[in-house]
Amino acid sequence: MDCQLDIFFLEAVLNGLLLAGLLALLALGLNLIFGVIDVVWICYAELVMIGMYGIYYAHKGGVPLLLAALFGILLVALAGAVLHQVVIRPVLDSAPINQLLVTGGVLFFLQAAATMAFGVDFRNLGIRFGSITLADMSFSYSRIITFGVALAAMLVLWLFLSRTYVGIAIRAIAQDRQIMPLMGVDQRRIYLITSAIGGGLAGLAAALMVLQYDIYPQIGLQFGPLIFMICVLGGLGSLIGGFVAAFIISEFIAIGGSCFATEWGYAIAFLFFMVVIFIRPQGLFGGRS
Amino acid sequence: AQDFKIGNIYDQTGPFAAGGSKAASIGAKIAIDMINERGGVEGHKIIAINADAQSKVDVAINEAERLLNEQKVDLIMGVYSSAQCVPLAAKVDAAKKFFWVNVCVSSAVFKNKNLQYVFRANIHSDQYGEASCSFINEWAKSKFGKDPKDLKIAIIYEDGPYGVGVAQANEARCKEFGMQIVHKESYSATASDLSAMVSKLRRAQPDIILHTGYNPDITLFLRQAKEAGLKFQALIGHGAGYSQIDKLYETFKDDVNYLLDVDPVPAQLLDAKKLAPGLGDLTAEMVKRYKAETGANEVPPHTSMGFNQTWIFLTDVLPRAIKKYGGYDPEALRKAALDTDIPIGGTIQGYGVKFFPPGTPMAGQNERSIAVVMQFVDGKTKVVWPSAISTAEPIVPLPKGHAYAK
Amino acid sequence: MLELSDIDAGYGGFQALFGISMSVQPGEVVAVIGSNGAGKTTLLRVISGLLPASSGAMSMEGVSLRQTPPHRIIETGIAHVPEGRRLFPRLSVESNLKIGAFIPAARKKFEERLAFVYELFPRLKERRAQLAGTLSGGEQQMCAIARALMSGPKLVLLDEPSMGLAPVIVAQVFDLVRRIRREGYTVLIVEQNVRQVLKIADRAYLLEVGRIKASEPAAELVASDEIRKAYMGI
Amino acid sequence: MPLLNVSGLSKRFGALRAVNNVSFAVEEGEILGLIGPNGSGKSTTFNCIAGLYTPSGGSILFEGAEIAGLPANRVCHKGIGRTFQIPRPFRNLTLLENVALSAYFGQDRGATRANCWRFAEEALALVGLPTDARAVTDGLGAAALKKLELARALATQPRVLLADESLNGLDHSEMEQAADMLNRIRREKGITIVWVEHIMGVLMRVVDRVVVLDHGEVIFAGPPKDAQANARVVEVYLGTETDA
Amino acid sequence: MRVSRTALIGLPILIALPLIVHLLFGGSEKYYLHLLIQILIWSFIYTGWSLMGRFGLTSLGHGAFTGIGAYATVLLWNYAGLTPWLGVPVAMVIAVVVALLVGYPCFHMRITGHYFALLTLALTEFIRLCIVGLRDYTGGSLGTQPRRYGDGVSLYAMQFEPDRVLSYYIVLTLWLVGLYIWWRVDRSMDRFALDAASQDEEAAASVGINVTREKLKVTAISAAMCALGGAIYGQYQMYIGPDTIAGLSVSLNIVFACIAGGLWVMLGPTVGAVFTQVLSEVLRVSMQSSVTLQALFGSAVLALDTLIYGLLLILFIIYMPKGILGALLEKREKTSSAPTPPSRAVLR
Ligand SMILES: Nc1ncnc2c1ncn2[C@@H]1O[C@H](COP(=O)(O)OP(=O)(O)OP(=O)(O)O)[C@@H](O)[C@H]1O
Ligand SMILES: Nc1ncnc2c1ncn2[C@@H]1O[C@H](COP(=O)(O)OP(=O)(O)OP(=O)(O)O)[C@@H](O)[C@H]1O
Ligand SMILES: [Mg+2]
Ligand SMILES: [Mg+2]
Repeated sequence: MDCQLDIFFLEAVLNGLLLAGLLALLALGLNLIFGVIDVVWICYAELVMIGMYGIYYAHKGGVPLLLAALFGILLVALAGAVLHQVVIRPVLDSAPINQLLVTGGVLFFLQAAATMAFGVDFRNLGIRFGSITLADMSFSYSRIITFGVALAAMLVLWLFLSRTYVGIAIRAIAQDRQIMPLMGVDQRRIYLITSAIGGGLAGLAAALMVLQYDIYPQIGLQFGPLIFMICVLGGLGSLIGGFVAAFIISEFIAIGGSCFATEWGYAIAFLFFMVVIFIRPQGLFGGRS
Repeated sequence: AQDFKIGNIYDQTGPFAAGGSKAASIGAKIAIDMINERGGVEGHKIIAINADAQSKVDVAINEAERLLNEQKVDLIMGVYSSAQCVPLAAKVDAAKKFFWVNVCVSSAVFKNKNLQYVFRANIHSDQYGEASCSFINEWAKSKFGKDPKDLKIAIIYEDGPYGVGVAQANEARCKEFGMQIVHKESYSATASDLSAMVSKLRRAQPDIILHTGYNPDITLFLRQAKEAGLKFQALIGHGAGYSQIDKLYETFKDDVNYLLDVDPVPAQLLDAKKLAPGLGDLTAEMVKRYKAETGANEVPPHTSMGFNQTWIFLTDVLPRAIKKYGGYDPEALRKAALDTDIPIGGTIQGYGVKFFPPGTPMAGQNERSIAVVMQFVDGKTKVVWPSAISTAEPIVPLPKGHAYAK
Repeated sequence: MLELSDIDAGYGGFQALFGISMSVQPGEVVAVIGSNGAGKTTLLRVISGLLPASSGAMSMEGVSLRQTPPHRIIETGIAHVPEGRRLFPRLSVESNLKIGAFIPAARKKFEERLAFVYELFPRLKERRAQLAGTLSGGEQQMCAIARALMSGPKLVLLDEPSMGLAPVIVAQVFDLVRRIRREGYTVLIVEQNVRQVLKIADRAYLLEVGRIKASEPAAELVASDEIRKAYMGI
Repeated sequence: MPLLNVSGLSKRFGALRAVNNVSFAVEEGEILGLIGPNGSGKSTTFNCIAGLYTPSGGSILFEGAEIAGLPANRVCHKGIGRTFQIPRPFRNLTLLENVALSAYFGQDRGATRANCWRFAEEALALVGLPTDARAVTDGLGAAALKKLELARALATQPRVLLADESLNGLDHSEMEQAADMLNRIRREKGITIVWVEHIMGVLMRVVDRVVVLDHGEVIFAGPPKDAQANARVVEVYLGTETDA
Repeated sequence: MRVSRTALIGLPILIALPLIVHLLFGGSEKYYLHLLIQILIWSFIYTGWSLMGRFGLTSLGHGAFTGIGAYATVLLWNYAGLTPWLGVPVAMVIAVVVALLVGYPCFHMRITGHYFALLTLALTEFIRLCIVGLRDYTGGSLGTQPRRYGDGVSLYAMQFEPDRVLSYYIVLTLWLVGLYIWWRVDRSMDRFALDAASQDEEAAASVGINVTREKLKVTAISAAMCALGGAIYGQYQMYIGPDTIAGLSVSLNIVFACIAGGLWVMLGPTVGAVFTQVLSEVLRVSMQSSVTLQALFGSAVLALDTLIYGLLLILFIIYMPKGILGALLEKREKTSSAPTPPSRAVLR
């Protein structure tokens, strides 16, 4: 163990913070879906992958990056809605585990479909932003942008959920779905909207990730397990919980990674996760069991 | 005459496919096509039965079972991933069937296993350590301006069998030269962030970084290293992701200029004049066909590996088995392989072929295989080590103005 | 105003309502009484569309309700305060009221109605930012009624508004019902607290095991010995 | 010594004091009525005794031994059976299995496998449910579910039965029958009963004593007649004549 | 034990199967026996999982138990020279201990549903990380092999792989043992207790069921079976790797196969194993060799089998939640004499 508390350590810690922004954004959509519809989309990271490919091809096809990003967001929002309509709705009343597994089937499907459609090659937009230097520490713009956008997205989502009629209906439906018709709310429509928003958030994450990561059919493996860990740690369905957990986990990775090896950073984050879950099985901010 | 059936196992899907497995399978296919166009081997037409291992070990095992016992192939060939190679080699050997290894490099496949029916003309992972450390050692004084003992080396690697094997070899060999290993760290190839490692490298300030990885992690590392302002004098990659220079260039453009890579050489980079006659044309034909088939403009080393190994088998081992040992059952093939004696410069990848005999620690491994150090300079790959076959002098340390230059 | 004829309804294989026919006139307060499990809640659920009737006809001001999807029944002017209040516990009072005004017609008048219910229940105005789950029982009932009023209904269905409340609060709740009646709303109320509800109701239906046993002016029921014995525990 | 002695029992949910310093004793062989307005803490008291909730304070002595805080299955083994106010049948099992299971697990190494099926049939017959092995739980009406609750509790061979609103959902004649049944259970099997019920007409006739809860506190304990005459009880629960 | 008609017909067929395979596929029986052996080993493992899964304890952690079984056995043999005859029981004990360590807090805190699934998923990942991290002993992600003991079959080292027919009978026995355990559990009172607990834990506790203990019991049996299955898998394949016998993909395959076959019937997991193994084998082989498809899609067609696999899973869960066998039995029940439902008049 060589934990030197020098500037490089600080840099690692701050980089962990920046990574947390992205992870929090990824967890956000998943938690929204779970909180409202009570379904875990195991294939969430694969939706992100679809978005990344969408943005990649749109941009390569000549669409300006920002427009391509918008296209990606809409694409995944649509994918989210379709996923709900086609796959989730038929199993809404069956055992929760079947809902989890059916999205597992979607995971296989999407990975294979991407392999068939886009091939196995790694793709990259080749866009590079610079970085800023602060007292011998460097932070890349793309990560800072990601962090900022993630924060902004969370703020917008929060405003949406707390200010608009539909947003309040979304929060309400998570607390008591049976009486929603009494409020004049069509549950199916809210579910569709929520799925689309969840998808849209995945699309947004995709738009930020194309700036930093290669695109390939199995990219879900790179993020999927981490996101689930974060969501469970924060308390499935808790937006705040997911946010906080993203920070905790990425700091564990960053600090564990700088004191031991990157390989063990993950293992330590993981061990922490197990311990917390045994003490507080419903997660840090989870209300229900 | 009867057809000779080859069971070709490569990963056509999954993460390894793009890491070179597909390229190798195309190389092998080209070799078989060319032999068949010449009328096969001793009148036997070569039939390739291709199997996709899907980047999974259990699938590879099932495919080997199917090819050997149901398709009745005469031997198993190919295999990209070392994780597949190790169990397959043991299994095929135990079943007394013949396995000609084309791509995977792990030393563990042979080390102390005393395999009888498994042969590999390709290099093994210990040689990566040999190549990169010897290269550094050779140029330490003249280029880096330091005694090898004063050079600071960092070793980073993905924690799979490939990375671990190469890193171990790196560490052992560089230490033998007395170099300082200032940092050694592994990470998962699917890690979503490597910035902590980059920070530690910045703290350790190595002169040279030895890196082994697959694709997503290499791009992630290079990107995060640049963004964090990591500086070094040279970066030596070791095959796999680093051999897909096309892809890296697409992403990083000039930042990957002057990067070094250790691997069996892509045949087209060698100076044909230094090789046995006719090999130059062979290489040219391979390159032509590969480009035609894929539309790529760089031909990765894996293509040469797939092609060359297949070619060696079909033009050296198989004819001898048929002529001298009366057929191509595993026993005949084994004897024929043990007789193989191709001098250095006798194959398109420059190395010769002679297998360690049974009873030796590496029985079945080619003792004349070599890894080379290549450098990517302005869109061209040059061989810079060993000097005997090098085509250019290395440009180290990184010239001023380069993104990673100190 | 509200007309039900020959309504059957149930849960899965189990029939809870048998041939219910009833009506509510504008401006009335109508009570439905009956023992536990008689089907009172079921009746209200059928009217507000939470539970589809299996047969029979149902209309509100001439508009048939059987064809209307559940979430649009509220647009015909029926608001349902469900059994157990069913507020959204982790939403603030004001958000609860806001979702009461979810339908497009109500959104336009949100500010106006909010002012109105705050005037009706000043207590809610004080607590507007508090989470609904932390309100006291009486306040929760106020909030539930206010939420129903936010949609601008003509008919309010109340299911056991005094349930689980201390007697002092029960008195308050019945006072609330009187007040909304004074504001011109028509009320259909289900209550266990027979004694109290018959004091404020004009008419009452007596429901027994899914069938209407009697429909009489409230005063007559109060006088009936049988009713007092069966439902007032005397 | 009373069979069951609750003293100073409290249960808090966050800030809510659902049960607050409640004490009462149950004598062997009696039927005790536990009444009070909705939300006064009756079911919570049951849950504390039966081991589903850990009390926040106080003690519960059964046959002189402390049982507060024991897990539900241990309490059951000691000889306390309970029914749920809202029936909670095991819907994936048949009626007979529901009850046989209770007979088998209800006692600490009591029933043998063969015996438990016999006990189950007896209990089902006692409450008036079919003993047919194929009868399923799905589609049972409210009344049948109440009976099943009772059968399940009886199959565990309890010494004390905690019956939570067992008449709820029954019609008038059924109520009379059920009340008789409770009486019979007490008489023939010697089971002591604590009974929560809102249907006063029936309850008051059957019980020996009542304990009245309000806001989690005991406001009255004594014979039914006296309860009906007690001003406080009438005010918070029974209602006054002048109200009508 | 009443011997059913299925068993009367099925068992002789299974016993004669190597002969049948020999007659049908003379010369290639090794490959077909290999498939059959794999199917039987996995059937045993799946059956072990379904012991828990059928009670709503959807564990994604059984990849850990198979891994522990395989690795402990092999490592004890390779490093301590302990014969698998002792190593396997030790491995099973280790798996059971791990299962109880994780199970106790889970069950005590009433963790079920999504949380239980994701928590056990964490266990799988943890064990896999440990295997990879301890690469000096386990060979890391390269996997490792049991040291061969002599050439060919060895009783002492439990190495029977070279003789396929022998291997077949060994795993057939194993599979029958698995079915017997399933049958015993199915007939026990504990099964009712677990069914009850899966429906309502509090109510179950109130009738005297020690829910935690019941769950731990079945978890222990299930983990032990999976460890045994994993160990036998390792002995048969003569190779174990973190991704082939431990890890998430193993866990997921187990769950999917059980769902596909049917959780609630004895042969369901077996049907699931036959279905998934044959499906993936057939799909892969046919995609690989289909010239038309290759011409249409190029080598991309190779992903088609995973695509179809995923699609079938989705369809199964939506349209056949009781699995293939469950659905078939249900259908047969419907067409044959339906059991008399209780008369509603009585029950009202
Ligand atoms: N969701 C349901 N599923 C099945 N049966 C139900 C359901 N809800 C109610 N029932 C049954 O329908 C019948 C009527 O119930 P309902 O809730 O309408 O009675 P109620 O008169 O409102 O009683 P309470 O005074 O207890 O509120 C009861 O027998 C009840 O058990
Ligand atoms: N698990 C719980 N969490 C929080 N509050 C609870 C819980 N259980 C009961 N309460 C609260 O405790 C109080 C007493 O509830 P309890 O169920 O004991 O009432 P009761 O006397 O049985 O009423 P009823 O006659 O309606 O059955 C109520 O305010 C209830 O909301
Ligand atoms: Mg009701
Ligand atoms: Mg109660």
